[in-house]
Formats: sequence, structure tokens, C-alpha cells
Amino acid sequence: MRFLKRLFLEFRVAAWAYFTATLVIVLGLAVFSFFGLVYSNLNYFTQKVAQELVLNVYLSPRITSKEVKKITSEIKKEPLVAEVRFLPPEEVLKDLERLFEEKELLSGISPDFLPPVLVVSFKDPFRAGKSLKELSLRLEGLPGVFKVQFAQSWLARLANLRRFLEIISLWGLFLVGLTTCFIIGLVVRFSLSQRKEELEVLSLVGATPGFIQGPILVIAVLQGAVASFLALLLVYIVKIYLDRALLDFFPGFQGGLVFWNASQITILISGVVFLCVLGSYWASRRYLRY
Amino acid sequence: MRFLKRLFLEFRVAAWAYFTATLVIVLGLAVFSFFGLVYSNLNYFTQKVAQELVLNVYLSPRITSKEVKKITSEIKKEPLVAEVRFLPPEEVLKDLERLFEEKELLSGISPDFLPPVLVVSFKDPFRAGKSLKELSLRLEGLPGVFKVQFAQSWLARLANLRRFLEIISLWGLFLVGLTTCFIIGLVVRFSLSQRKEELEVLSLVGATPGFIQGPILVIAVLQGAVASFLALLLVYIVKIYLDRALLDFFPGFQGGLVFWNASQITILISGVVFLCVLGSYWASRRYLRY
Amino acid sequence: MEDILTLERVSKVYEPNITALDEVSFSVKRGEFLFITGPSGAGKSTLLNLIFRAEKPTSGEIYFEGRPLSSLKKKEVPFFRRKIGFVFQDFKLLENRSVFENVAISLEIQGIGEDEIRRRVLKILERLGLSGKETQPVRQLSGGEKQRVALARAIVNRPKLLLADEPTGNLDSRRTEEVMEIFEDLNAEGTTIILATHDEALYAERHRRVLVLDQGRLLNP
Amino acid sequence: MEDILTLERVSKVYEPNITALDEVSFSVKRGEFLFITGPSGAGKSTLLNLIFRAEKPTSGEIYFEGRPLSSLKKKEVPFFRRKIGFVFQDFKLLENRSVFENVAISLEIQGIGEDEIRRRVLKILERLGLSGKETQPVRQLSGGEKQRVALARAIVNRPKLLLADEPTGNLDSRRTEEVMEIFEDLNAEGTTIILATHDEALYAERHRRVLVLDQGRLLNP
Ligand SMILES: Nc1ncnc2c1ncn2[C@@H]1O[C@H](COP(=O)(O)OP(=O)(O)OP(=O)(O)O)[C@@H](O)[C@H]1O
Ligand SMILES: Nc1ncnc2c1ncn2[C@@H]1O[C@H](COP(=O)(O)OP(=O)(O)OP(=O)(O)O)[C@@H](O)[C@H]1O
Ligand SMILES: [Mg+2]
Ligand SMILES: [Mg+2]
Repeated sequence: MRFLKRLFLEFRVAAWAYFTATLVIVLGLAVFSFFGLVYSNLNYFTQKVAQELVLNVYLSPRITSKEVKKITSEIKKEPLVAEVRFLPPEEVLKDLERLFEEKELLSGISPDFLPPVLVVSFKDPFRAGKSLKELSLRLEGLPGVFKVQFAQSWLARLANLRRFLEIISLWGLFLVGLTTCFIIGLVVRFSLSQRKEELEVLSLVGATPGFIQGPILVIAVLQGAVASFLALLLVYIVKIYLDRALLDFFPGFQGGLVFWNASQITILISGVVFLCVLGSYWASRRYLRY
Repeated sequence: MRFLKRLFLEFRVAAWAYFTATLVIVLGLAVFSFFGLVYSNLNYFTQKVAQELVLNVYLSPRITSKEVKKITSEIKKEPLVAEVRFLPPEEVLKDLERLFEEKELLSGISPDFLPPVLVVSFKDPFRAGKSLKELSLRLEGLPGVFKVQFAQSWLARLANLRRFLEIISLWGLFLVGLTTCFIIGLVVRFSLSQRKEELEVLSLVGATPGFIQGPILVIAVLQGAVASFLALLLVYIVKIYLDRALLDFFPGFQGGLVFWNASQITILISGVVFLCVLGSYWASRRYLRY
Repeated sequence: MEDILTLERVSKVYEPNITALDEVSFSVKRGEFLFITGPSGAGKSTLLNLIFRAEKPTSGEIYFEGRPLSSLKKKEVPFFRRKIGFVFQDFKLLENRSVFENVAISLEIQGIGEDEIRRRVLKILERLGLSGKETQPVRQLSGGEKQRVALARAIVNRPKLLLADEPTGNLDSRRTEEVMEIFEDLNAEGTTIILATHDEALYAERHRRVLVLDQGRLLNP
Repeated sequence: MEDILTLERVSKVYEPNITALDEVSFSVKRGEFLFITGPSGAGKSTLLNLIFRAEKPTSGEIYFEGRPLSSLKKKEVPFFRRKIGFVFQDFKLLENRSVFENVAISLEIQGIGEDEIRRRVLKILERLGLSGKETQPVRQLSGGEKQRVALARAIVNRPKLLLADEPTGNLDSRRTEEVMEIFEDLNAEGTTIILATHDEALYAERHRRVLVLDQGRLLNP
């Protein structure tokens, strides 16, 4: 009760400083969590695009279905492989026709000339990407396999794009994180330094450090919690907006962007609270005179 | 001379405040210009990737070279078109073979079945993308054109990716820009509010506003210039690092990332200087007592 | 001799209901040495603040050299203040600057040459017993030393009018004597002086005009 | 009666070369009312600061109730200070808080009940003529009013030892009389008082021990 009153007084005396400090923290954090969001979504997005990339294993024409089964189970043993699908020659032709979007172009090709295909998809295309060459060589060695082929150039292109984005986002995240930490610390310090004299006087009239810093630290906790909550709310609103905007560009787009999950949110908020408390503690300690 | 002395004094008295304020501005700005950089590079990068996308105009088999010329000049009239290249049937087959990476697969196809192709590339693929359908319909109407086909799905995918990145970077840039402005203003204000009493006293002993604010504003100019210079330097170092890193992922990558050009740098620096001066002016004005 | 300063029914009310000054009227002749006295909270500092235009009266008018202060534009205020020296009761010094800088500031703002500043500042510091303290930051000074620095700053530019608010409250009797001597000298050279104090010993036996304030009202106009 | 305070060859040197106190030794008996006087800059405030442990001596030792202050741990300092009331020369009040809050603070930190605080604070404010000013922020007070608030804060928790640094410098003679009366009452109730002042009138005719400092040296130990 008594403490609550002092808390209120503490807040009243320095309301402006606390308000602006919180605002700065909100903005800094919003930037930080926004870029965290961008990072995880880029990851997720390129992953999804890459998922569409498959390895085509062309089999010898007129292969027996027993042999096909054997090869299929052979391939399925590979740890990276997610799914293996058999495509008879007729389907291959249809696929080709779809690729060219016009039947007449391929009218000279009969299914007999075409080999059946095993379409192999992967759990993690980017990780697979690195060992794909190796794998395809191994598969080519299997009896009954005629040729292994995959859209390597596209996968490489996408993988590179992803790496590029990853490096950039990580640098960005690092820069923003550093800046945010620094700014939170500094703002907390600046706002307390305006009360240098007050803290000095309190320590001179016999108040214990706990008595003086108690309300300041509790307010720091509130400040950190409120600021990170507001920042996350802000970013969540942006996310909702982006979800809508994305629907326009990706007609097939479903489920929305990935947002921080519960444990990430917990870590973020407690990290900020910790930073605020630590900043307040050090800043206020400087002005005590014992 | 006299003014320089006062400038030095001003700096000496508040060196710590100026130093930390400048540091905060450097970091905020670095984040801002870093994301500006990311934005323009994403733009540039997807543009370049998209440049590889072409429109294939399949012509009727056994078309005369005169007709080809006529169609070519027809297509070249389109304002979006950058280049038109003629591919005889033999080349088309070679292309197909390259696509399948194995001649045997296509052994049943003879060049006679294949039409010659005009490969059309565009100046701005993304802008072209929107009117590509329209254009392909128009081209199909031309006499001697058999079929117009393009890798629409990939272009669309890339275009969408680009839009996605664009929206995200623009939001990010907006958020970071807002935060940076706000933080610069606040930090300048905080660092001056520590000197409230000094400014008050000076105005009480008969100093003119110009006398009091002169050194403060000049230092604000220096502060803004130094801070934005350091921020740009920091980002430039990051860029150099990224250039190196990118070489590993994009073996064909050349010329490095796009950096701000001279006029952008000028705008950035003068904007920051302006912000610092304005912030200092308003903050110091509050404490004058006339 | 003409009046350098005239107050006409000047009142100052602090919101919501503190009447610090209540219809005070008096005139000060050029070259006069006037004492203002009264108990704590009587309104002495408020009166000096109004004359200095650090604050504005709620009603009434103050004329300095015949000109009403309410007609002063913001731009003119600093130039008006340069004609007046003010020893503030709470000193209002630049705590982080040296003694020399604090005194020099009131000359610097007028663009006086460095050598001239040096000469005048050192002379006045010596006279106030502050020699050897020139480079010490004011925050490290004792109470009485601060008071003397404030005094030095107020008189170093030889103002026409000197307002001194309790200028000897932190000084021992010998220093007080010295300071009063300086005031007498300045007055003899033509400076008008208004000195607010609660210390009767200061104006006793001096045969100067003494205004007595009580609860914002002038007891002997 | 035993000594509450003993100083043994206490010196304080401010870097680089200001000797504020030079080997000062004396004892104060419990219940004594001691005056310390000396010209401006003699070291009076420094001496009180050292006793209060606001600063540490360069050499020498101070004993409070037989215990050397140098043996105090940081954690113990606030509890040590609660036994001592200090009227600072520059008041050291919380400028943005009300008069009531400023005085109440020294009781609040000891966890005294609200009603008790209210009763004691209002009583002391009334005795010092500050009734009606309770809710006013200190920054709006006159110099003398601030001094009385500082005084109220120092004595409201009935300290064993009261250090008063120039406690009447901003007060008129009637208020000074009242304050001295309060000091005499406190002293009669058992509070030890050390009062630093340059005002001879304060200790004249009081027949108390007077220590005279000059340039950091005790002239009459
Ligand atoms: N800014 C303010 N707001 C409200 N009240 C004020 C303000 N400044 C002064 N007062 C009140 O006006 C009255 C007169 O104050 P003033 O400082 O003029 O007294 P003074 O005669 O100088 O007293 P002292 O001898 O103690 O310095 C006091 O009661 C004070 O509390
Ligand atoms: N922090 C400090 N750093 C350097 N010198 C100091 C510091 N504090 C005080 N002094 C010097 O020590 C000397 C004694 O100061 P002190 O404040 O004790 O004097 P005092 O007796 O209280 O004088 P007054 O009556 O004017 O208040 C002075 O010359 C002062 O300039
Ligand atoms: Mg006053
Ligand atoms: Mg002193």
C-alpha cells in the first residue's frame, strides 16, 4: 500500500521522462521485432518455394514394376528424401505438354520414346541442395536408372537468394539489436540523470539504496513490459496489414505470415525488462552518495 | 577566433552528452541507411534475375526469312522490348537438349518438327510482366506466329517475391526512419535538458539568444555531419563485407552491391544535420528566459 | 535628480492565491542607495525579479529610465538586462564553469576584448578575496565564496542599476564590511543600488532610505 | 558525560592543493551545544560534511559514539545518517516535491506510520511558520522559507546529533530568534548540536563553547 503510493509518486514526478523513454523503447523494439519477423518469414518463404523443386529420376524405358519398387525403396532410404512418386511415360508426356503449353509442339514424340520418371521431393531442399549432386550420382549408379536430372540452376538461384537475404537480415537484426540495447540503456540513463539531485538528496537523508531504487526498478519492470507489449502489438498490426497485402500478390497465399511464437515473445519481453532494470539499476546507483 | 574558443568550451562542458548523443545518432542512422541499402539492392537484384526471363515466340515451321524480319521489326516497335533474337529449329532442339541435359531423351524429335523461335527480352521485366499477357495475345495475332509462350509462372513468382520484399523493406524503412528521427530529436533534447540551468543563467545575465544558441547550433551541425558520416562509413564497411560474402554464393556475382549515390548521401547528411539543428534549436529555446 | 525607476501599483499574484506583492508603488532616484527589508516571505526577491524582468507583474507598471517595461520586446530584454546587475539570492552561477568564466561571462556577451576582460575580472576577484580561485569550478566553492562570485559577476560590467538580493547572507562580518564598502564606492561612482536584506545591521547607521515590506505590502512608501 | 563525537587530527585536502581542513582534533560531549565559526572558506562546511560522512577525510579519524567512521560499511551508512540531522548550507531539498513531502521523507525512510508522520510534520511546520505552505513545491519558496524547510527536515526525526550549517543565513532577526529557541529546546531534550555560522550575534551571550576555524586550522581547540 505504502509502496504503491511511493510508486505512484515516483511516476508522477518523472512522468514525462518515463513516457518518452518508453516511447523510444517501443519504437526501437518495434524495429527490432519487425526485422526478426522479416527474417523468419524470408526463411519460411524461400523454404516453401524450394519445396516445389524436385529431383527427376528417369528410368530405363520398359522397366518392370518390380524393379521400380526396388529403386523406390532404395531412394526412400535416403534421410533427406520426403516423398517418391512414380510417373509413367504417358504422364511424362503430359507434363512435357504442360511445360510447352501446346500439344502440337510435341506431336512428334510418342510415349514409347519417353522413359518413366520417379519424382523425388525433399524434406529440406536447401540442406538437400548441398548434397544433391552427390545423391544424384549415387542414384545414377542404381541398375534401371537411366538419368537423374533436377532443376539445379533454379534451386541454386533460390538458395543463393536465400543466403543473401539471410546474411542481410542477420546483419540487420544484429545492428538493430545492438542499437536497441544501446538506446534503451542510454534513454534509461538520460531520464534518470535528470533526477541526479533527487537521488543524491535521498541518499543523504538516510534512505537505503533499496528504498530509493525500489520504485525505480519496479517502474523499470513495468516500463520494459509495457514497451515490449506495445512494440509487439505494433508489429502485429503491421503483420495483419501485410497478410492482407500479400493476399493480393500471392493468390495462393494462405495462413498469413509467421509471427513470434509464445516462447520467443516471452524471451523478448523478459530480455527487455532485464535490460530496463539493469539500466535503471546502474544509472541510479551512480547518483547515490554513500 | 573568439567564437571558436566558445565552441570549444561548449563542447568541453558537455562533451559526454555530445559524445553519447552522437553515438546514438550514428547507430540509428546506420540502421536506417543499412535498410535503405537492402531495399535498393533487393530491387536491383530481383531486377537482374528477372532480366533473364524471355518471351518465346514460336513461328510457323518453314517460315521465310523475310517474314521473320517483318515480325521482328513489328515486335521491336513495342516500347517494352529490349532485344529480339532469332533461333533456328536446330538451336531450339539444342536448347531443349540443354534443358533435359541428355540428348537421348529427345532422340525421337527431329528439327523438322520444331518451329523456329524469336526470343524477346525486355527492358523492365516487372513492368513488362503486367502487360505481357496482352502483348503475347497481340503477337499471336501476327501472321506467321504459331505460338507465344513465356515462363509466366517463374516471372510471377519472382515478381511476387519482389513485391513482398519491397513492401517489407518499405515498411521497415518507414519504421526505422520514424524511429531515427524521433530518437535524434529526443537525444538532442535530453542532452540539452541536462544543461537547463546553464541556459537559464546565461539568458538572465543578458546574453542574446544568438550568443547562447550559436555554439549549440554549430555543434549540432558538426554532430549531424559527423554522425551521418560515421553511420555511412559503418554501413560501407558492412557493404564491403557483404560484397565478399556474396562472391561465395553467387560465383557469377560482379561489381558489388549498390551503395548510396552522391546525391542520396548529400540528402541524407543534410537531412540529419537539419534534424539535429532543429532539435537543438527547439530544445535550447525552451530554457531561455526572456 | 530624475527617477531611474518608478513602480506604479505593482502586484504579483502566484496562482492560485499567493499575493507576493500587493500594489507596491515607489520611485528610485538616479544614484540612490535604497534598502528593502522585511521578514522572510515578504516579497523582496519577487520585487527585484519584477524590476529585472525575470518575471512580469500581474498588474501595475514598472518604468526604467522612463520607459515602461511592458513595452519591452523580447529581443530587447537581454540589452535591458545588461544595464542592470543582479546578485541573486541563490547565486544562479554556472556550477561547472570556473570562477573566472562565471565573472567574465557578463563582459563576454557584450563583445569586450579579451585583455580588457582579463584585467577587469582579475581586479574584481582580488578585491573580493577570490584570488587564487580563478580556475576552480564554482561547484567546489564554499557558500560565501559563491556569493562573492555572484557579486563579482553583477558588478564587473559597471551596471547603471545594481539589484542585490541578500548579498551578504553567507559572509562573515569582515567580508560583509568589505562588500558594503564596495557598494558605497560603486554608489559614489554613480551606480544606483537597491539592496534587499533582512539584516538590520546592514542599513542601521547608514542613513539611507529603507523600504519595509510585509506580506507584499509596503509599510513606508 | 561521555563523548558522542571525537575528531583526531582530521585533514581534508582537495586535489591538487586545497587544504580545507588541517589536522583538526576536538571532542563533543553528549548533550553539548557547540558553535563552529570562522571566516568564509575556513572549512566549516567541510568539517560538518566529514562528520556526516558525506565525504571522507584525507587523513585522521572521526569517532561517533566511540566507533570510527572509517569502519562503517557502505550498507551501514544510511542507518548512521538517520541518527544525525543535517541542515545543509545549500538546503539540498527536493525542488519538485511539496514542503510536506520534503519534511516527511526523513520519517518515511524509517517506516513510521502515516498518521504519525502527518502529526509530527504538521507540528514542526507550524512551529517554523510554514503552515499553509504544505502543498507548495519547494522550488516556489522564498530563500528563508527553503531554509526553514531544510531545518524542519533535519529535526523532525529527533536526531541524536544535529549538524546545522549556517541555518539562519536567510532569516530575519525574529525568525532567527525563534529558530535558536527551537535549538535550545532540542538541546534541552538531549540533542547534541553543532552549529556552523559566521554570525557572531548567534553565539554571543549564549555562553556555549565556540570553536574558531581559520584556513582549515582550529584556533582554540
Ligand atoms: N513561483 C512562485 N510560485 C508561488 N509562490 C511563490 C513563487 N515565488 C515566490 N512565491 C511566494 O511568494 C512569497 C514572497 O516570496 P519572496 O521570494 O519574494 O520572499 P522574500 O521576501 O525574498 O523572502 P526571503 O527573505 O525568505 O528570501 C513567498 O511566500 C513565496 O512562497
Ligand atoms: N569539492 C571541493 N573541491 C575543491 N575545493 C573545495 C571543495 N569543497 C570545498 N573546497 C574548498 O575548501 C575550502 C573550505 O570550504 P568550506 O565550504 O568548508 O568553507 P566554509 O567554512 O563552509 O565557508 P562558508 O562560510 O563560505 O560557507 C574553500 O576554500 C573551498 O573553496
Ligand atoms: Mg528572497
Ligand atoms: Mg560553508
